[in-house]
Amino acid sequence: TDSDAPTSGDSGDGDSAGSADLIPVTVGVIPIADTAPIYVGDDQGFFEEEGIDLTIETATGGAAIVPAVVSGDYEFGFSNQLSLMVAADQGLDIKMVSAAVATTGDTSKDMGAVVTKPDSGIASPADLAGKTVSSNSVGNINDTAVRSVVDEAGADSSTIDFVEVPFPDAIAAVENDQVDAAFVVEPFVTAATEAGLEVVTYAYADFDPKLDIAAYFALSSVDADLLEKFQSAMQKSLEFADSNPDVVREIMGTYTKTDPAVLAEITLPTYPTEFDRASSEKLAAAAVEYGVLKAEPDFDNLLP
Amino acid sequence: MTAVLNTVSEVRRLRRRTSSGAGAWLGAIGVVAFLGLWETVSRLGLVDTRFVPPASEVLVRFGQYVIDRAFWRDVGSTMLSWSLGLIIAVAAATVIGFLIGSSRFLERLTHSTIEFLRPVPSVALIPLAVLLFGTKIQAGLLLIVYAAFWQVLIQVIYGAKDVDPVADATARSYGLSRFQRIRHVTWPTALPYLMTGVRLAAAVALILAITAELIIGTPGLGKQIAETREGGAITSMYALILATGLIGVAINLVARFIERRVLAWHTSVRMDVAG
Amino acid sequence: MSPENATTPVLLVEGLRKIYPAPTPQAEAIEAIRDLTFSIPQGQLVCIVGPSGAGKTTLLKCIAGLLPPTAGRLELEGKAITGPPKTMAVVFQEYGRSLYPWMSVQANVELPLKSAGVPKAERHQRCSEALEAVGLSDAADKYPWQLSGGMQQRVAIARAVAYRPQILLMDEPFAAVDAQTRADLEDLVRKIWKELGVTVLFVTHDIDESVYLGQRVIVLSNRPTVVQDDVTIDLPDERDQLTTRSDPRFVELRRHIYGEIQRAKTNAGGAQQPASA
Amino acid sequence: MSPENATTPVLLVEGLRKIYPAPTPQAEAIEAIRDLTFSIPQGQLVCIVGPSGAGKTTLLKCIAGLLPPTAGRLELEGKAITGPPKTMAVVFQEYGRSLYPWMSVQANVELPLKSAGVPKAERHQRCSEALEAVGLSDAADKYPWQLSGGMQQRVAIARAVAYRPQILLMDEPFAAVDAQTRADLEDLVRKIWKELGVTVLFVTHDIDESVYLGQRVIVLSNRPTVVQDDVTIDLPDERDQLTTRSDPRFVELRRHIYGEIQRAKTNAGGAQQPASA
Amino acid sequence: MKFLISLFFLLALPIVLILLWWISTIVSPSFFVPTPGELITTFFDTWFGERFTEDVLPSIGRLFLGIAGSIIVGVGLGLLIGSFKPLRQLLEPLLEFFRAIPPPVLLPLLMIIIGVNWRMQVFVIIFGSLWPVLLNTVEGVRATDEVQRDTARSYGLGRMARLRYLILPAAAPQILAGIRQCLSIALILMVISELWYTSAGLGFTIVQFQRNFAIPEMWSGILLLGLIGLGLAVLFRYTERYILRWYHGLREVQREP
Ligand SMILES: Nc1ncnc2c1ncn2[C@@H]1O[C@H](COP(=O)(O)OP(=O)(O)OP(=O)(O)O)[C@@H](O)[C@H]1O
Ligand SMILES: Nc1ncnc2c1ncn2[C@@H]1O[C@H](COP(=O)(O)OP(=O)(O)OP(=O)(O)O)[C@@H](O)[C@H]1O
Ligand SMILES: [Mg+2]
Ligand SMILES: [Mg+2]
Repeated sequence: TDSDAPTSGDSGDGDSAGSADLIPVTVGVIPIADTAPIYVGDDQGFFEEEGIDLTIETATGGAAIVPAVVSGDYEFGFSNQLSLMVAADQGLDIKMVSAAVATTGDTSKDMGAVVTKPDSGIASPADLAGKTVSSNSVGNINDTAVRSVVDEAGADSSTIDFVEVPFPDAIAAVENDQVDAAFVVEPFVTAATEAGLEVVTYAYADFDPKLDIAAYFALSSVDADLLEKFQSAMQKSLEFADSNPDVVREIMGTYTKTDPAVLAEITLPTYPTEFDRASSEKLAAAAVEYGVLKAEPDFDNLLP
Repeated sequence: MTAVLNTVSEVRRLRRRTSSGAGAWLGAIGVVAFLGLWETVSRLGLVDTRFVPPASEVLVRFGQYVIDRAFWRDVGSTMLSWSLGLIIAVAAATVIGFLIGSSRFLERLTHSTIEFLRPVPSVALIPLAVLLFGTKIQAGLLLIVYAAFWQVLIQVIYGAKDVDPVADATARSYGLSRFQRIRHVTWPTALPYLMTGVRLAAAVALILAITAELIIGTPGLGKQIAETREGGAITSMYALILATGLIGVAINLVARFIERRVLAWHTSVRMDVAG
Repeated sequence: MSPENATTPVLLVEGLRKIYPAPTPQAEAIEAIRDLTFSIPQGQLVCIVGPSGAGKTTLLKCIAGLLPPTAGRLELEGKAITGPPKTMAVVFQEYGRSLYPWMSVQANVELPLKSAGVPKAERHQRCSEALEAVGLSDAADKYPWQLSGGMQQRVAIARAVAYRPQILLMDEPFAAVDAQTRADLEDLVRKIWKELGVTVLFVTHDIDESVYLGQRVIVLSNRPTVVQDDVTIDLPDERDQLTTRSDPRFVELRRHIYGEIQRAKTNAGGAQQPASA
Repeated sequence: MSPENATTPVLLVEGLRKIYPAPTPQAEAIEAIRDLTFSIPQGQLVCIVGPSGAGKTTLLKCIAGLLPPTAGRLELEGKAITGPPKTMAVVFQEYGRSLYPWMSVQANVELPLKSAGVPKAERHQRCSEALEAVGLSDAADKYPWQLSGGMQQRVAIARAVAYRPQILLMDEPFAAVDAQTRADLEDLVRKIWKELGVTVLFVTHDIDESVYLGQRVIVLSNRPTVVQDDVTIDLPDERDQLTTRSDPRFVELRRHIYGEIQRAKTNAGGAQQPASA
Repeated sequence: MKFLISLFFLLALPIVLILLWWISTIVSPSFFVPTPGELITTFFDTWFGERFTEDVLPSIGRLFLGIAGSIIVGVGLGLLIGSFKPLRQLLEPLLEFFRAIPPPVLLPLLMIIIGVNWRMQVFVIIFGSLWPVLLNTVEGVRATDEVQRDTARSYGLGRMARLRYLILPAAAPQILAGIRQCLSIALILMVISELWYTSAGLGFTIVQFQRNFAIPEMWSGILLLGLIGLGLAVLFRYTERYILRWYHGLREVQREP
């Protein structure tokens, strides 16, 4: 009857027991599809191979992960790229250490999309002008991407009213006319299309087909040796995950509560091994334009 | 002789009536009525069942949880941080509350600070908590203690001020020391207030325990709720919320039980027995 | 001596029994009243005396409809008493707690009138008359906790007087006032009783007072309580603090009742039926 | 008649004045005591009488160190009274509120002893003796709110008795008990006074009682309060409810004090200096 | 003189605490804890401008609506539940059930039922801050003195009169204790109600700062919350003094000299 077996937190314990010479490393992540590679890598033993005894801690957002990394409680953390740029902008001494997840680049099938009701009269990004659009957080990568796409389509994105609605509630918000459109990510993109909603734009892919969405980060002062080990383990994990989608779907069943039937359907992101600096710069420029970021970051220091 | 026998049986009858569980039945009726309403609303399609599943489905899911060991492990960790946080908050608030409540000087001195600190939302303290304690149980505890502490403190201060002047004069005239007066006069007077404070704090502590798990991600019911939500498993989420509420009900039962013990002399409890 | 039932009884107490239930499972229930039977005709002034703890207050509370009796019948004007009757006023033994500390003396006295819908002007009128009668005209604006014990008790009396009830229950109403005031208040009660024709039930510890005031004195036994004696006070209706109290019949009645109470103290209900002198 | 200062005064009251401050800015301050001066020698039994609202309770509270006087000097054994003295016990007029509803009768009586560090066995012993003396042996396990008014008052008395103070202040302690019990309690107070040599200050409304009990009766005037009269009770020390009360001197003293109180009611401080009979 | 004393009591402890905080920031500086000076300058820069009318004022408006709602519902329901034992037995488990549910998890449900608008936020405030008022009212009503109750009944006071003249004033000290609790909880819930489903407001702004690591700005928001709380408390103290003047008179006469 132990169906909800401990999914995280102690997931590293099982295979690392007894290996005393391993370096204990804690990584704070958000338990979503984007972080599947690290679970896969742990499962495949990539971290152990590098001499790392990995512990994965989960949190629901950056609010808890960043301070935990800053205080030294976690060695590494997972966060979306724009948040990290903002943090660095505010003077936090952190740097990105590994790529994590990127858009598929497919503008007709991606893991993040703006959805709306079929009869809403919103057929293209330009129609979003003057509408209420939800996103899980405002002043971040999602609304920046959406605004940029709208502006590129020739409409004025400053007329959009962005409202914060958590992804799980977004479909209900659209269906109940609380918002005109919603930006959601998987598994809710699949759920939305199944519920009869229509996709207006796959905003990430439309913004930049190589856009890095999130990254692993650490304090700038992180031990160089450890950093190298982590990076190479992550490298292997990302590669493996990118080429074995079935393993990814399977492992997601262990650390999320998503229905396996839905998991089989969802669009998986790309798991790149390298950052795409051009896309990051484009994102930073857009963020500065929309006032999310004060100045473009020094990518030489921020990126690995 | 018959009169005496009569009395004895009468006394027994009276005793039995007062300890009968009519209250529990009424409470059960209330709960059943609520579940019925929920089921009806959901079945009639007044709300979308995808977002608000019918009570029966949630109950079935809840039933599955009940026989699931992992569920109990989560309940266990939530209850652990809950009880630790509550105990710390109540103990600290009681001691400080009595000190403040029985001295006009201290009360005036601390008033502005208390009123300033009280409305600080625990949620806003999360970065600080994580910074101080990392994501260990202490971080959650800090939030729980911070939120629950004020609830008890205010109640105790008010209770300590409610001492009957004649009762206090009596104690002073018999030369009871300050401590003895607190122990024998102020404490019993403030006890009903404290009990209310504890009941308030118990719920707040539970809410914070769950919220902390939700946001910081320490294991427990809150984390499960967050995960079911993220995963779109709405029925499971409601089953867990149901569990949370039921824990609240259970806590209240315990509180009421304790109250009946320690406040048997108090008008409110006495009237319940008599009426 | 037994009461003359000249007029129809306004109040009937039959086989009254009251057991206070145990407050906690471990405690015992307390049988305050075993078996009381008596009736009071319209307009009578009855004094009730009995040892401390006999159940006088309990009896009054049952009659006032504040406590449900455990057994027995209680009737007011032929109708069973189920709640506090509208036409009744009670002066409680715990006068201090029966005044509301959040209201001025005047507001306390006027409250029952207000709730009975008496117009404001009349309310004021009645209130100041009543306060005048108990000697508290200048305390109208004070709060009860600014008054001395005796003053508080007089406020409670004023409240009952201003209410102009048809039945007046008084539970040791003069316990906290000085001798002189007490005499004045005794005369006040007799005056009100005569002028308004109210039925009065008056609990007292002072035997002289019971004889001086009452047309009839009911003596209760010790707990468990029964009626120990029921004495008709055959003194002339016009009473006066000096002459009445020196009347030989007064002294005789007084001695008789004193003896009865002494007997009552050692005598609990069930042991013996009420006897007459 | 003036008090004989045979022994050194244990209690000195000089120029005592008490004004209750106005509780709200709109209200007025109340001058309860204008000017009181008297002294009490060690081991005297003094009764205080006076009209209702004269300030007797206020005086007692000042002596007990519970209320700060507005002006004047209060000394106990030569030392100024600044707080409740250890060796003093007070029976409050508001007996109901001075008992703690959260404690059984026994716990109420034992509380002061406990705080004084009396060992458990002796505490029990003293408590049951005191309850026995006031006739409440079987109420030890009850709670105050399970008792009748008179019983509550007797618990308060038992508490003071069990404490064995050197000074005993009693504020109308027998107001709620029946005549027979009252007589018993009067004799109890005299017995304790004699056996333990305590100094007793006894406030009462009952003039007979004041004469029967006291060695000396202080009559207070109406508000604002001064000492109206100070009467030495020159009755034999061995007193008895029957013989003492029929003593012609008793009747004479009683009449004298009655007259004084009547005079006191119309006579407020400042208007006239205390006079002796 | 009186004013100076009040001022002393108002400021003494805060000044000591600020000094302690200042010293601690000097001894061990931290990115997440600004210095007092930093905080003060940020405070004025951040809140006095457009933000004040666009974020702060509407939030305070909702806060007041929420407080008013909590008091009305809490006292009203509390009087009913406290007066009728069967009603209390019927509703107690249900109320305890809802009390234990964290308000944030109810948000999705509320979104469907009420919608994404200010009413939903006010509802969240009421839902969270109602309980201290309710519980204290129930307990206060239950604790009404027996003799006082008997007096009212024996004089035939009707239900309304009893409520108005006996039960409400008698329970007032405890009800007011509950209201005092309610004020600060309402403020906390004002923030929580703006965590999601909104794009403006004081709470929203604070969370936005927190998310964007604008730490001094975030603390300045908390400072503002504290000041609002303090303001509410002062308002409340005056109201309470007025409502309970009899009570304070009664208690204070015999307070220690
Ligand atoms: N609330 C109560 N619970 C339990 N027992 C009670 C309660 N009230 C009174 N009693 C008991 O009932 C008996 C009668 O009490 P009651 O108050 O009627 O006496 P009483 O005749 O008024 O006495 P007194 O003259 O001293 O006021 C007493 O033995 C008392 O202990
Ligand atoms: N707490 C108080 N605040 C204001 N005035 C008070 C207070 N207590 C008593 N007084 C006033 O002081 C005066 C004396 O009161 P006190 O209680 O001393 O009288 P008393 O002699 O004990 O009367 P009684 O015999 O009726 O008990 C009264 O006029 C009363 O109104
Ligand atoms: Mg009585
Ligand atoms: Mg007095």
